[in-house]
Amino acid sequence: MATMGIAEALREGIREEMRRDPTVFCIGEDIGVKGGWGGAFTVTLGLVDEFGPERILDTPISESGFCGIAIGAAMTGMRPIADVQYGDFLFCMMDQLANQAAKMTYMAGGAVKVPLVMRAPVGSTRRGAQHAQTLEVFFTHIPGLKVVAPSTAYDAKGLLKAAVRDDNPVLMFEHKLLYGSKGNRAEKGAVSPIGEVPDEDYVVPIGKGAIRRKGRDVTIVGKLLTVYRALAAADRLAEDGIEAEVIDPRSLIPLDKEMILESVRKTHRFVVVEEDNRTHGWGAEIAAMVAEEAFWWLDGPPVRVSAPDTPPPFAPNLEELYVPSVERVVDAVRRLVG
Amino acid sequence: MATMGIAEALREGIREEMRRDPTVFCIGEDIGVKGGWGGAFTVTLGLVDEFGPERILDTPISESGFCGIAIGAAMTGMRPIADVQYGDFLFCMMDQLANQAAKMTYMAGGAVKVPLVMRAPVGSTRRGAQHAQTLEVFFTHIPGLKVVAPSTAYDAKGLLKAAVRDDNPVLMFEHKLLYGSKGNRAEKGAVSPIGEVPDEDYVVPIGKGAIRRKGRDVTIVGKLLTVYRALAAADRLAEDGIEAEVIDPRSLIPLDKEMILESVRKTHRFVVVEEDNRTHGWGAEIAAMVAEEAFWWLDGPPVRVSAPDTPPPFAPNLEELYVPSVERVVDAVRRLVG
Amino acid sequence: MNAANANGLQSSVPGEADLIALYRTMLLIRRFEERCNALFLQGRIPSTLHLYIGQEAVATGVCSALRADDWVVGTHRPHGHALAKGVSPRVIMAELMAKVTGCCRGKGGSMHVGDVRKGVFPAVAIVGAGLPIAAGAALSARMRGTDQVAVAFHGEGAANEGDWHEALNMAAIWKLPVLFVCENNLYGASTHFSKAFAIPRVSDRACAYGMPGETVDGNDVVAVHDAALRAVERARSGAGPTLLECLTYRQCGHSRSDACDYRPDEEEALWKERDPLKVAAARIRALVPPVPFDPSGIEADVAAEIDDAIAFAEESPAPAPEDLERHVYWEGD
Amino acid sequence: MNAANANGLQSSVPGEADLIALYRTMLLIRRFEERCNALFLQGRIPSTLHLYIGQEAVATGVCSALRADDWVVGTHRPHGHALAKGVSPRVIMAELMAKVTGCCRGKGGSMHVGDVRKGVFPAVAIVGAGLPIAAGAALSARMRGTDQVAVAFHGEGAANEGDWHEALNMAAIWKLPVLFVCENNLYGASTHFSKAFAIPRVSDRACAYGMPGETVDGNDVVAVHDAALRAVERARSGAGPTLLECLTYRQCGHSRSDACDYRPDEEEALWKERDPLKVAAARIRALVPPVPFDPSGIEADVAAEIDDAIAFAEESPAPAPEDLERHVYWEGD
Ligand SMILES: Cc1ncc(C[n+]2csc(CCOP(=O)(O)OP(=O)(O)O)c2C)c(N)n1
Ligand SMILES: Cc1ncc(C[n+]2csc(CCOP(=O)(O)OP(=O)(O)O)c2C)c(N)n1
Ligand SMILES: [Mg+2]
Ligand SMILES: [Mg+2]
Repeated sequence: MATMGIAEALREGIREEMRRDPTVFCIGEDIGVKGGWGGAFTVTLGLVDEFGPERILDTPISESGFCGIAIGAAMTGMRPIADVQYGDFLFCMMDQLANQAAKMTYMAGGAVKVPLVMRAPVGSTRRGAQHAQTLEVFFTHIPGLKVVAPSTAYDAKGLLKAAVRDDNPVLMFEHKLLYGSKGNRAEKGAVSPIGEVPDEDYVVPIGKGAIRRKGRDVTIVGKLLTVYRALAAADRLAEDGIEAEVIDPRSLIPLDKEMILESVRKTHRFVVVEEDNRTHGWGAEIAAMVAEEAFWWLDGPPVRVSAPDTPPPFAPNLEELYVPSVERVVDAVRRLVG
Repeated sequence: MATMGIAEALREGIREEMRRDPTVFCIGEDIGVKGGWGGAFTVTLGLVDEFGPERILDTPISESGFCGIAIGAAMTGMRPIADVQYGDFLFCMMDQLANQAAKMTYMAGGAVKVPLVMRAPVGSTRRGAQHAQTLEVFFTHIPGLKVVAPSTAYDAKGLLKAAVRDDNPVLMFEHKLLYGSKGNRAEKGAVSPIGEVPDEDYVVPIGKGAIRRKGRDVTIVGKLLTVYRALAAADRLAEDGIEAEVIDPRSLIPLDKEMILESVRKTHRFVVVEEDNRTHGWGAEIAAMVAEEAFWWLDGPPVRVSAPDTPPPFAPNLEELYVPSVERVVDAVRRLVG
Repeated sequence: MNAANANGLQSSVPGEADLIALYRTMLLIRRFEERCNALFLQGRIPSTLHLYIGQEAVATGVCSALRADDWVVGTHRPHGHALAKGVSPRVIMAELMAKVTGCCRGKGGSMHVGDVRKGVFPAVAIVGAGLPIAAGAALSARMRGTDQVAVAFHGEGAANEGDWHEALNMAAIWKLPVLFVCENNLYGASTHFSKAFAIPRVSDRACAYGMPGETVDGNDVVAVHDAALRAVERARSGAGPTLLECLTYRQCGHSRSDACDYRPDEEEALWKERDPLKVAAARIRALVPPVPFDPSGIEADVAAEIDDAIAFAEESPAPAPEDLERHVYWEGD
Repeated sequence: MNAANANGLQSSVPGEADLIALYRTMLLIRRFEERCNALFLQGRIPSTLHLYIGQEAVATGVCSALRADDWVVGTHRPHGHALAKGVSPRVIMAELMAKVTGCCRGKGGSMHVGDVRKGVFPAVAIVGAGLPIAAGAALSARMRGTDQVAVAFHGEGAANEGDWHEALNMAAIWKLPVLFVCENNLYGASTHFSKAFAIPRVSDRACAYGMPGETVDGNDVVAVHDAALRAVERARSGAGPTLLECLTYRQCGHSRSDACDYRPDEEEALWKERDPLKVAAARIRALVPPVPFDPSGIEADVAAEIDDAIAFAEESPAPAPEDLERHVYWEGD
């Protein structure tokens, strides 16, 4: 059992999978340059020393191209782990992800597989409109993709391994403020959820959520950073005797619906917290699903706490208003329960 | 008053706007070639004869590039109307739409505008996974864009004109089965909603929905093709004495929420019908919004009728199961009302 | 059955048997497409069709330079690529007719035909998007230590897509074993080459990537084969990719509903004169010593093969309703 | 205040006053960036910074060949572009400090500085995406019948993006009045040029589009200016776009947290020797007849201008909470 942050846990997960399976390799920009950074957030730092530049493959700045290359490699016996420096750049490879990777198995009638892992950092960190989006929902709506979003070091490593071993394209979203990257690549305002990670091989199965806190009065679903906001809110609410159950789905597609529904059937109240824009955000589906499938158990409307419908602003004081705060979660629950 | 289909109505709308305002121009692939098709669905047919190849500008096959070019032109005094041959190709220009066009005004603190119209055909028409998607929700979730989806000739022309005159990027989604394109570019299985279109100048304001049928028992929201499925279902339900109110929002962003909520407060029951995949589809937001804002008025869960979570299949028999049928709408309402 | 299909032709001075095999493959494609068109007009094939008629020498010439385990990525116009690489007309026809016996179980359709057992990816109908995928297959071949080669067929129109550029560059810097075969048929949909390019040849763009570029007569199957063979050998030996431009012509409309009013009649006539089947026949007749060439036996043979394919497709069932929600994810081999 | 900023320099044999004006602009950029860095380290500028230090001759040389009403699109490293085109240091500094008086009301930040009143678009931080936008501005100029020219600054790394390719091609076929100015600073983030290109010069890619390509010493402001002026004249006259590669070097890290351990010390030393300010000073001193050149007056002047900008920014308020939800859509001039 070692104690580490998410960046390190991912790195160890990648290292173990690459040792285990020679078809696993990494591809992306600035991931393996000697003296470089190991990607934008240190995840692949040092791996090139063990695996060499062929398996930690630095690309030119060509997102769509290297995504397509990863797809072609995945269809012919390799298991690429690709990444983008910022999730925002996934839009540059959107056709390859949405029209190629996701649909290839279906449109071939099941004759091919695309075991591709694509990693992408999300979240607002004072970099403004083009480097701070939270864009999971663009990918949870693409049949054929799986989507995971680990919020702890344990889950990060376990989901990474599960993703590498999955025979379908899996997108992994990581939050910039949760990496726990060290040294001069640490992020201001980070949460750094340092956690214990087993030394032995394990996977976190894709599709299983986690109850981060038990409670009887309200179900709060969050993901990535908002799991921590929800937990902090739950602590605060507990002071008033309101016991919140906090669920971290970990996998967004497939979603552990049953875990959420079971909780709602117990608490009768539902709040989803996300950093993304509200309208047509990720939370819309969760709220709609709860409304549709647990309608008769609900004692009040399903409530969404989210960012407003604006691009991420640069100014720190605006960004603080943009990302759902602990207070906003507390207020939403109070209004619902009160 | 002339009678025409949507392709023709759009053509006339473009023609009038181009006559009225010399800064309006069209840009896209195969839109102005002499002897060609006027775009994939005849919308710009013949316009090059009146306006010449500079204002009906054919591009190479470079979606991201010509979208960026349209953005640059829009920021410097022009009003481009761009199109893609199939909505599916919007993914090829996703960065330009999502990261550039949509965010430019915001990230400039309001100092620039991007009066761009982007037109895209959607809907399943036996062309398989890469030419048949219904992908409005990818764009209704991008703050800074407006999104419209006309289902009648009147609305198509009126919304096109409103879009051209709007100072923001507006995406217009058009359904392949509703164009009413003639001759050898007609589509099999088309609905062809021929309708009356005034000769004099008019706009359909962006943000205003339309009640297509009055009813007291259930509110059905559809868009594009599913408006017609909903109307047919309403006819069938009326035979059993169930009176459905059918709402066509016409504008998806901004949405005429009040029209939907008012209807639900009257009918107490809500169904949304869409051709897109269910999970995180467009209907999720509508259902979540209704659940959140009209919870206490609802007599049953908000219900979604949609395509399953698969890419569009090619086989016609599968496609028929994919696109929500009149029967599926009828059944959903019966289960809800019964 | 078919030597050119079996990817066995490795010589660059083809003899009579080789030429006849090439001719047969081209004829198979031609007749197959003609029948497709008729079936489409009769409503027995749904949707739309992009026919390969006129371009048969390209797929045939290139695939005859490949091994069975090499990879090919086709386009929205993929029947010819698939047939030339040895995919059975049966499974293609069944796919076009939306039958469960089709190479994509009827779920892909014309624009996605392929058969990985024959080294043919599901075709990619997003213009340009197939190139990085082919480069990825080439990267994979090198990483797995095989000496397979990958081919990305594409139209000249695709050469203006961003993916084209990114794929060529990465293939070049990594010296990937891939051929970028540009079928310059003068039009991208209705748009003439000269409207979309400010240069006379697509192959001139090879200089931007430090890779060899070559332009050949795409209606001469031997010229295509020879150039492809050189490029394949180059790729297999580790020397890197090649951009091979084949000048050819789409004799039919772009897709099902296209009357081609944007093309001058003389141009069409000129290219029909240079029909690849005629060129190949002339090649055979010009062999030394001279060979009497009567294609009627091949015609009959090819017709029988296509009849069989159509019968197979007609008799096959449509996918079951449950098929709709299957294969979104991989279900195993 | 500043001749080079005022975009007035049109001669290709600059005299003393011109050279001094160019020098002043470059010094303004240099000192501005140095102060930014210090403010960042003190925590008075949030977020991250991509400094332009070492590349001043490019923006300065190019913008001095432009008119005030010409357009410029910058990158993630845009301060130099904006300053050279005449954007006030005040509004840039205020933007970096996230103040409502910033050129983007504090909502854009370092990576999006621009000021359309000075012909500078909000900078585009998606690598490569600015090129089509600049081409669009050029198309617009022609359609509106002005003779404005647009410039797309970009790093050499951007030349491997699909947008780069698509933009160059369309600009070429339509002969748009646009300059593609490639600042080849040898690295895209940590990736050396030679890892990302299989050719020696980015300008070699011009051949793919039938446009002129030229490589100049990007640390010599006069060389840059001269080449830019020729390209601008070409563009303005309707003869079309140019790809202008300027060889230069990023003297600092890629962004705030980069120690540049991937670069050899000797390489850094070599390029510091060729510092653009030194080169410009030498140019001035080499004038005939010789000019005694003492930059201390300019230093003081520039320092005062930056002090003023910092004071302005420090005194300015942060955006109000209501600003968060404003400007998602256009609110009027
Ligand atoms: C990204 C994308 N843009 C547009 C289209 C529509 N489209 C299909 S084929 C075609 C023309 C392709 O031209 P070319 O690459 O020369 O191939 P050809 O059809 O001539 O074989 C177009 C524009 C598409 N399928 N994908
Ligand atoms: C599409 C995209 N990919 C990656 C990045 C991350 N990134 C920012 S700057 C940069 C390097 C750019 O290199 P170059 O174009 O040479 O410009 P330079 O930084 O050297 O000025 C990278 C990879 C980005 N901003 N956008
Ligand atoms: Mg073509
Ligand atoms: Mg660079």
